[in-house]
Amino acid sequence: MGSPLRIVNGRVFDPAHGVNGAVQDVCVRDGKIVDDVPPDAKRIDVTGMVVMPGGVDIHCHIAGPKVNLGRKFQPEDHRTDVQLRTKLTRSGTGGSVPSTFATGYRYAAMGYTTAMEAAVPPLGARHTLEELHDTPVIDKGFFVLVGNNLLLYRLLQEGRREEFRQALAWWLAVSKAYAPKLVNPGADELWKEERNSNITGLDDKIGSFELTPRRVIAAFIETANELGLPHPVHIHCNNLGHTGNVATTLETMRLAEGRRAHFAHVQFHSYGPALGKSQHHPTSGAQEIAAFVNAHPNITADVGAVMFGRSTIMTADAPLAYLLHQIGGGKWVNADTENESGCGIVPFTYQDRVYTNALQWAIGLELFLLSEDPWRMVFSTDHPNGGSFTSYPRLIRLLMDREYRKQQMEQVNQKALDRSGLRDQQREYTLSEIAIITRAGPARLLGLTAKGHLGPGADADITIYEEDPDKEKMFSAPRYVIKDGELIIEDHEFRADHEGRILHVAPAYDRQIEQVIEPFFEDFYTIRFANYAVDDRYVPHHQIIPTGATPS
Amino acid sequence: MSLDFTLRTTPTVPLEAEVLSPTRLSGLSAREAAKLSVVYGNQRADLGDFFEVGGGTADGELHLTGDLARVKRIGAGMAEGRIVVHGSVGMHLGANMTGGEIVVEGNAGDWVGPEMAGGRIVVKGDAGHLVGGAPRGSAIGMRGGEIIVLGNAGNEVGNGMRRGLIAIGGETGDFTGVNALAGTIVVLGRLGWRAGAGLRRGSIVSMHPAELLPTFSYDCTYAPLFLVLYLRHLRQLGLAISDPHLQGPYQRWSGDGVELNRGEILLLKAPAPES
Amino acid sequence: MSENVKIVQDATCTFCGCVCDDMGLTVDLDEHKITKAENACILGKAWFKGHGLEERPFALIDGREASTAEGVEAAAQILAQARFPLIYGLSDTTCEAQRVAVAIADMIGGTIDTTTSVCHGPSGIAFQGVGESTASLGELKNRADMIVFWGGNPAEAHPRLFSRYTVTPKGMFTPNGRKDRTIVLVDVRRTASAPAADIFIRVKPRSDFEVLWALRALVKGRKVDASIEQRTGVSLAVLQDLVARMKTCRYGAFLFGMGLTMNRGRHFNSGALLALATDLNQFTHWVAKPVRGHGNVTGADNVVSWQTGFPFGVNFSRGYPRFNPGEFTTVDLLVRGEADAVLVVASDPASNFPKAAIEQLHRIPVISLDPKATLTSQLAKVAFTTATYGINVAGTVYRMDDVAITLRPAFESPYPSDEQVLSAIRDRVRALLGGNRVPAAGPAAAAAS
Amino acid sequence: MPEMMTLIGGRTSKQGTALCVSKLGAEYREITSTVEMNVEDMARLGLKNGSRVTLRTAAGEAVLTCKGRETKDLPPGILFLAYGPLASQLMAGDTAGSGMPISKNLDVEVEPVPDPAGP
Repeated sequence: MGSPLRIVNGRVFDPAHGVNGAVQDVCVRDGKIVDDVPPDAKRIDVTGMVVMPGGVDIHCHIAGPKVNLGRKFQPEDHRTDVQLRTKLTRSGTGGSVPSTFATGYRYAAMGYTTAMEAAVPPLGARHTLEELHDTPVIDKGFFVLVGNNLLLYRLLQEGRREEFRQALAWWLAVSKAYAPKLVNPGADELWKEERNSNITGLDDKIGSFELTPRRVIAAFIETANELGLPHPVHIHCNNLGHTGNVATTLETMRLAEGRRAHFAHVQFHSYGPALGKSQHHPTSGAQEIAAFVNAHPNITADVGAVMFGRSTIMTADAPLAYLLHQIGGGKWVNADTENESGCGIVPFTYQDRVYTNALQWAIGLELFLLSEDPWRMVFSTDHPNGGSFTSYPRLIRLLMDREYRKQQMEQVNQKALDRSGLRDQQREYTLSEIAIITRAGPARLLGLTAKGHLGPGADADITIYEEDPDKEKMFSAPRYVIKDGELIIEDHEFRADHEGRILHVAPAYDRQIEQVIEPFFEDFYTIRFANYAVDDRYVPHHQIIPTGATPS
Repeated sequence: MSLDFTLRTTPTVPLEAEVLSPTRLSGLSAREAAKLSVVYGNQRADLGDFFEVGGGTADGELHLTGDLARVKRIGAGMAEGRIVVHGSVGMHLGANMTGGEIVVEGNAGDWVGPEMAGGRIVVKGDAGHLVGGAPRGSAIGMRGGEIIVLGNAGNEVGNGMRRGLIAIGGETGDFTGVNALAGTIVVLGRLGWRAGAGLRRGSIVSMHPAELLPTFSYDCTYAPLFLVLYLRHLRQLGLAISDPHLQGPYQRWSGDGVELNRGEILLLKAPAPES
Repeated sequence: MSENVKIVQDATCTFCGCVCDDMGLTVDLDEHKITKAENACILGKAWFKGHGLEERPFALIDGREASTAEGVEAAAQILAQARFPLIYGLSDTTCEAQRVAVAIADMIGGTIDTTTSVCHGPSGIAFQGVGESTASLGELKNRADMIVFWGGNPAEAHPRLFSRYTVTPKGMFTPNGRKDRTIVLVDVRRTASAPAADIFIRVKPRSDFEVLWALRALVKGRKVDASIEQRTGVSLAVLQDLVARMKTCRYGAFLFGMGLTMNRGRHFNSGALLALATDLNQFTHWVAKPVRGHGNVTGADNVVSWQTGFPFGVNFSRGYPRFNPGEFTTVDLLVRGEADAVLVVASDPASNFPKAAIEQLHRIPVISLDPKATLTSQLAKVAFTTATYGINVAGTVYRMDDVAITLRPAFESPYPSDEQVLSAIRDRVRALLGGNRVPAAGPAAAAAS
Repeated sequence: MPEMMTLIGGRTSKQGTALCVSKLGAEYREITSTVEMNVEDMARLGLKNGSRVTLRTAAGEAVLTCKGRETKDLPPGILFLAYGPLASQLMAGDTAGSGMPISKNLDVEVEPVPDPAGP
């Protein structure tokens, strides 16, 4: 926890409290932000530096079965980017899918102190928690995949909504997840059972089930809100990556009907119809998506920006990964999880001269620049799908530095720029807005009341940057990083190792529901019902985030 | 005059000495060179702990003497100059090399010229596995330059090769030219099994009959001109190229059928037995 | 048999990679042994019955009895002083122990390798080259209507792979179980698994690659010469029939064994099969899975991968992980006489490695952790007796399909767990080195493996 | 007069159950020192169940006890031996950059050990 600490003379950016660069002290005690500390408390003078809450990543892929396949799969991507062992810290490897230790240390070294793994099948929860345990410094949790769950489909198909709600609560609780996640709802049945086909619209029939994506998504949004979850539901829409998918995305957003719903990596879902002959040359749909989000306070999103260079497509959207494999050739991983999910992995490089890649890059920037409420259109690259989290500082510079953005725009495929609205955007993000989209906003959307701000009672996760006209440089290497009140990085060097907490929910559920679930296990799972729930040994350091209304 | 390194203490565990490269040593005196770091097992050591360093300021030529079979990464990343090894060397000789020349009088370990992009390596003895081969997980092997082995070589010669020339005076192990995209591999001795598996483009040449994969198909018998030029060049480099090799003709087999089918294996047609 | 009996339901068998978690164990707590193992196969029964408590010294140092603490001190001294130490085995212990083993290798700048390098290591290399379409075993139970077993003998090595996961179980889209499936077995000899198959294809030894390559060509609609039969012993007609069935099934699965990996062609044999499965996805859904041998070898792959980025054969001597099979794998490090100390955890290389590797084990200090005496523990300088995972020790293991399962131990053992011994060694080595050994040299040369 | 045959190394369930008892026990030793051979090959070589044969590879040699198998189970020219200390004697150490030594389909020279009793 560290001794009491007073950080003096810093320019503080704490948007949650309307503090916008005011020079004031920040006091820390017992791992929390406090009003004051005794005069003899340790002082750090950060005159002229920028003080912000630790960064919060609302959507990334850093741990679990799919991520580990992505690691094993790509030795060639690790060997040229290594993390050296120090007396204090473990070694590791980087590339687009870093080892667990490299992941934790690199997030911390960038001033991020919380990250959410965005797609884990319940059957992979135990594995994911083991990896997160080996991911140092940061606090972390995961979203559990429920949008292709066959028992939930059965209950929904038979109109057993109360049992559906109980079962969803059960699944969140026994997997120690943070939030429910939907990925290309309905697609897994077509992928696994109907010769690798895919969902094309909200009203497609889901394989042998009398269900459609429309019905499934609406049910999850409604039920997740009833459960009073801190982050009700995290949605990866159908038709990701497909030309003209903006229509599907808007239709899906409308299904929320005023209820809270978060839409993931909307850049990948903002493609307009093709102009002219080539089906492969979509236009930008950023305007429509941004306009809809701006006008609907119940809708929140992260951008999933694309950054040029090496990435790894790593997704529960198996048909999408196969499509990219067919386009690019090269190696491909598919991994089906019984009754729960699919998964696909493909190494991928975004090239600035390629029309589609340049358009994706432009759409990501457009979405940020068109957003009127930074609290609801937050920062992400869907690491590593749109680009590595280590490219965040460059993305921040693209948002804050119009001149730099112009230079970069000259490098990319101009035809693609013509089909986007990026050239019209003169906006530059302020430090306060950056603090919102990278910390305060994600924390608020996740319902993490003790994160993303520097008010009394907040977790003492603090990042201190040296001002620099080059914002990429500034945000790449903070001078100090404090986690739970402990000075982890000082003068850009690790001073201590730290094990962060697992953040998860534990919604109450009626034990009777197990009478419904257990028989399904006997019939269709290959692991015993009694061995399925994850016990507390897998979360030695954890924090349960309370849920509101619990099912009656 | 050249810098001379004579092995004084034989390493008992692997010694990684990428500093043994004209590029790294240029302008250094013998004394300065002896102070350079090498990795001995899991600890740092000085080049001078293992080598007697003589000669004058480097003129771009190094002479290494002794049994260097446990010394890895000699000439790694070298861009110019010359290394002559009077003895045998360990793994990763000339890794990522872009220019210059390495001559080994003895044998070389596995991974000769991994990810090599230019320059020339000549091994007068035998070479190990994966000569000019891609590292695991990568589809990209040798991208340019020449590797000449007068003796035998092991498996996966030219795995994932993209450009350049590999010539083996003796025999090769299995999967010669596996997954190659381009480039030329000439083998004077016999090819091991499954030569050209996954071959996209490029040429694999052998002076002996070989049993090929079911996905290679016979095209014709002819005397390709490009080969004559290559063989003349190789003869100058000390490879035992005979007149029948130059005359041909060669049977051309195209493959790999599971890939683009645009690669070729050329087998010297044995002269009809006199009756 | 005493009255003092305990029943453990839903316990997990860790004998093989099937990791069946439906065991009903009857434990005699006075005799310290398991008297009944409900649902266990012949191997599982032997596993549970064969691991009662044995009277063995806690540790042996140079053959003389010692305490665990004395063993830890001796082991730590060896590892702290070694210049090219190796940690090997790990496939029959918990992930919790495996995590500590990797930590030690990192701390001392050694090499970590697992039994994967001598079982499905080549399949791991193939996976890195071509990828893999795979699935959890429940998908095979629920969906697979065609299953091809290649180069393996599950009837003898993984008996319940047939009955619990693949051939006979009834699933969601396979309500009639066996009747809903076409089962094919490919091998060089007619094994005990043959009777389970509808179609048995005998290939000539060393021709699996040619058969797989011909199948790939046929799937892609390319022509294959009838001479394939001379080379492989399999006629073109048989191959064409197989391809027709594979293209038209609904959900197909390959399950392959070490007949491919331990055979001439090694990773290219596995790679050909993985590529064939990928090719078939143009037509219908296909997956392929290596059938893993040891109870937690899959956990070892996962732990080493998430901690280092690489699955096995990982060297830390330069201060960061490097992967290179053939350079940093156990058989090679021993045969070339490079490893100068070896810590063997729950494995017995002295009884099944190539002669030249075993000879090196006799030359260098060996530390062994094992519940039982083995040829390796007999030649070890320091030999620890440890408790048996799954029977005495709790923790996590991974099934061959990467599904993690928590163990339910049956009874207490007086011996420490592998995790406890390794943790003590790690702490002592850290004290001796004053923290992690600082890197020997920067990543100047990181680019080359 | 020695003959060349192909040796397949492998595992058996008997071996699996035996090693749960002890890898140093008599049963395990017996299983890992018995080579299975086609009955016609045995007859031709004048071998009976229990006869001793020497197997030789480039790597080394081992003396084992034979056990006959019918042609439908084990074709002529093929031998099967469970992994263990004796199989190790016949395995070469080169892994060809893979980490894996070859233990299946080894070329072996088979030579009967003269029966002291003699015919």
